[in-house]
Amino acid sequence: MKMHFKEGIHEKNIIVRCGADRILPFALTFGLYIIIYGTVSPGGGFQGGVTVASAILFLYLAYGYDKTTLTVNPEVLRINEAIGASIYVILGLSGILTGMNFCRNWLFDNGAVGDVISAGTVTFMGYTVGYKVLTGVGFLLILMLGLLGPDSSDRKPVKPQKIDPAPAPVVPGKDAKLLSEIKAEKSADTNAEPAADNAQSLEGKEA
Amino acid sequence: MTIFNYIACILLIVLGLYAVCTQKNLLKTIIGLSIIDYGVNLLIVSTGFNDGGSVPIYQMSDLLNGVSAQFFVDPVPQALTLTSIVIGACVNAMSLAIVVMIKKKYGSINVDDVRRLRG
Amino acid sequence: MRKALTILSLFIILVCGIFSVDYAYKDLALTYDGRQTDVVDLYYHPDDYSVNNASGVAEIIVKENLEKTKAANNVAAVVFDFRGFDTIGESFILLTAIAGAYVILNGYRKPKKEEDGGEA
Amino acid sequence: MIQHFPVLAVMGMFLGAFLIEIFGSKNAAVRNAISFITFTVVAGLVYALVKPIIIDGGVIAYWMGNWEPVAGYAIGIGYEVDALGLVFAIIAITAFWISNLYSFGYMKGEHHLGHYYTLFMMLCGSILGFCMTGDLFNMYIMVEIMTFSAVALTGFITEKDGALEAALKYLVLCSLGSGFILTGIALIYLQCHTLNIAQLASMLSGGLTPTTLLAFALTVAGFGVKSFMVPFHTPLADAHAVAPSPISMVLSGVVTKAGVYGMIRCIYIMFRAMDLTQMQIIITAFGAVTMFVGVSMALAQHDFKRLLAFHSISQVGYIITAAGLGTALGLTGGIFHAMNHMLFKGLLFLAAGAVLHQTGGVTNLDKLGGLSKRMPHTTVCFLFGAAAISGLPPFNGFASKWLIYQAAYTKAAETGNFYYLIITITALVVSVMTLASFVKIAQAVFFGQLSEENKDVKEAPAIMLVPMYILAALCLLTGIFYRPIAADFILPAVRSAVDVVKYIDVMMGEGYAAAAGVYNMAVSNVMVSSWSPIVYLILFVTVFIAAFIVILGSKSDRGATVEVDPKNAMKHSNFFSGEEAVYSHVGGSDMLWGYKYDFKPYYRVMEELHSGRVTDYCNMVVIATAIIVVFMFMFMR
Repeated sequence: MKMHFKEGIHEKNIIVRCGADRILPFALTFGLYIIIYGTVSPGGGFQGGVTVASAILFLYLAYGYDKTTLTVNPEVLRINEAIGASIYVILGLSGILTGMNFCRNWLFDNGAVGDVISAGTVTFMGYTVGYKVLTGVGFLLILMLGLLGPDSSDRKPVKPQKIDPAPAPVVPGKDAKLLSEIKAEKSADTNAEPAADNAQSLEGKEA
Repeated sequence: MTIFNYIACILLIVLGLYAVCTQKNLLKTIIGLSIIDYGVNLLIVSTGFNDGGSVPIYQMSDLLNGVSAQFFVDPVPQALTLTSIVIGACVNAMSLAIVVMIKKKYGSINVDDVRRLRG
Repeated sequence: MRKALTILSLFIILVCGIFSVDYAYKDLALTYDGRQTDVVDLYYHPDDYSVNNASGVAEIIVKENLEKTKAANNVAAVVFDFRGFDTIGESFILLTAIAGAYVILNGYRKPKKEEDGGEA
Repeated sequence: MIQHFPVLAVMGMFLGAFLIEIFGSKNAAVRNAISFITFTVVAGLVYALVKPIIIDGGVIAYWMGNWEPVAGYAIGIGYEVDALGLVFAIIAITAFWISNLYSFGYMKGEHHLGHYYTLFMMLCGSILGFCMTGDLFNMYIMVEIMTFSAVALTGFITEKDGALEAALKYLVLCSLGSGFILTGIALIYLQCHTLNIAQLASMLSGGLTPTTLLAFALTVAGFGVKSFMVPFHTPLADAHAVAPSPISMVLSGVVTKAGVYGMIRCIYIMFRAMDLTQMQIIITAFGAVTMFVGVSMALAQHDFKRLLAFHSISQVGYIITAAGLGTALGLTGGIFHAMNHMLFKGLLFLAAGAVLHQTGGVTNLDKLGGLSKRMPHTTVCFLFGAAAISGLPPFNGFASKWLIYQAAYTKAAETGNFYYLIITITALVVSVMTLASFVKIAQAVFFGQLSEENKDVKEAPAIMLVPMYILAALCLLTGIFYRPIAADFILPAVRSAVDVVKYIDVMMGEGYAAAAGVYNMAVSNVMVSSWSPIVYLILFVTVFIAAFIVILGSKSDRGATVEVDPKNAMKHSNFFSGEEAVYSHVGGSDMLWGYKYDFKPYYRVMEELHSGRVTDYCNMVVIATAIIVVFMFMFMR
């Protein structure tokens, strides 16, 4: 089985770029429409959020990974996702603050049926979920696209990766040694990498 | 008609289990998990099906004209399915991430090679 | 041996599953039989429809949705209000899965500008 | 105000997780402060529920969004906190609080620590929500959060050998389990048109139809996967071996208990099937097999944490067996053992983590030895835990295991069924084997010869010792004061598990259960733990056998003739003749090799079963599920 995740996108193709440029605004608008009109028409936060997040894919197809991440900062997306989730929880807690239970729709009586914000917290929860999902799925897409190789314009020769072959399966013979013992002996060497050194270097990386 | 729906759900679930149980390729294992998920989703949606019902949304044009004699299907299973679909997507995301890293580390995604922990 | 047992087990699950869904289809009532509820009529005369002899959760939700939440989309009302707590959990699942994928993939690949990009 | 506490506890935990995600990914002090404050506040909220629920015997019913039942149907999601759920929630939050404290020391210097604490708190929040919820689908959602965060935390140290593999196995098997649970939920909705557990309990009382039978079987199988009973146990052993030690502690102490809790909730309350003899037989059979396979696999292990993992599988077997007996005494023993298992197994994992942390990642028993001279505090804590898990008298393990033996024995005497006698004997033998196995660990890690590489190992830092000492003290205290704890803390939980009518009435309105024709199960209500002489005799014999096995094992080790390699003959000879003594480390893990040699055919089969392939494990899951389904369809209709 061959896997091609070492190869990135070919970004030279002008047709793809023009197409993406044209489709991107429509995709964004459509996604936002689905989020905003979630309470009166088919759709809702999740569906619209995913549609908006697909903009990341268009960006990637047209401009490659590096430009995508420079346009849309993944770190901001990650933090905004947690903020969206917090807002959702706070919307739920607002029910308690108004003297009702958690998740209480205390705003429901504002407007006629069919208005966009008629449904009270349902609407706002939908928007919050949409916000959370568009940031979250966008971040997930960037995370996954990062696994693909460097873009075609500045691709360097890929070094052959080091393969650590798994130990061959051992058939239990006639001797008294159990399979687990053999395994333990084998894994003993690999187990013993010093955690302290590791920790030091990783500390540096984090900061 | 829905009896075929139900039977298809069970078939999908069993098919997914079969894929998970027999396929040596980890990607196919994940595909099997997805198939199980689709089977379950189909089961939940079929649960709320009612022959002749419309989507459980008040359509403004109908309400203003006040004519159509329509009724809704069950909205609850649809809501449950939404949740279940998101969960299925999350399973896919995480398991694919793990498989990608396994491929990097072990150089293979065959289950016969990915068995350092055993015994 | 193992393979035969597995196939047998799958067959058993298949047969039992079909048996039980067949029973469910033939003998169980619909989870929500809305045939008595014309929705346009329900919109204009909600008081004519009583929920006292409801056959399930869905019937009550459909009949009471308009007065209690004023959402035209019943599914949205169920997702965000009646079962809004599930949706909270659902979005947490998404966050958990994304954080998990982030941890397992060891972070996202940095763009080329920051030089040390390297392995994802 | 008190009725808001459960949801505030759960949501507070999640909110803390998000705050760490937002603010704490860079700064360690902020991160630790947020997590410590959140855990403390949530623990306070949970402990505040003890007074109204456990002492006063109340049940908190809380409807999300004020969606109270209309016309006898629960249209919203309800939280229902009874004593059973609260006991498990207290077990969870205690374990997490201690584990969080330990993480400050243990995880220091790892990367992505912000996500570590986020996932850790998501895990805690999901388990709290799982224990407190009264809605079936909400339960499923919480199970899913639990699975994802547990998987991510298992594979957290991706550099570690096998971490990703263990995470994958965990994810695949748990997803299968979740799929089973969700299918069961869909079928239950098809039959009952509702999802509230209290209402389902009243609706499913009138006998099972084929639809609910399949749902029941799949739900039991699904929660079996979540509680890692044999044959679903394989990913747990892998996960423990590679996960960070604080995570191992909560995986074995809390996550498996959540599965057991789901099973108890499902069998005792939702389907009320525990008074059926067939149900008791299948659950105790699975429990007994879990006990035995877990401990026998543990005896053959060479990795410290993997050995402990198999022990935790074995102890979960105890809990499942006790819960499956269907008597009040058995359930008391089971829940008490769940609490105790969290305490002593947490202690053991933390001790293992301290060893791992200080020796630089060595968990192979052959490479360790003699650490008692270097790490005296850890050794003391470990010995406390080992004594507790083996069921030695002053510790808590003895009290709960005693209750379980007594419950099984009483059941055998009551029903006159030979089967329960076998269960009793299995439980006793497993306890003996546990003791033997811990003698082996103590010998291999803390006593015996100090190996060359570990010459300058230091004692663990104080931030890691404090949680261990807390747990050790709790082990001793719950062992000494077991009677008030069993009577005042565990017994209300047992009562609430048996009292279905109250559970339904609190949730759905007074008189609902009577209208639906629900009655409480006929569960024998023997609650006094008396000191029956016959049981005492059995215990004595057991201790004797234990001593015998231990002596035999150690003798055979010492007396074995060693084939001397001619090249190294010098160091084994009596006279060194001026040669410098050459160091050679004597591994301590082969203390029980004679036993293993005698049971070689059994272990060969076990090696085959624990092959490490995901497909094989999935096969086991499918076969076991089919067994449960067939059993249900044949005997329960």
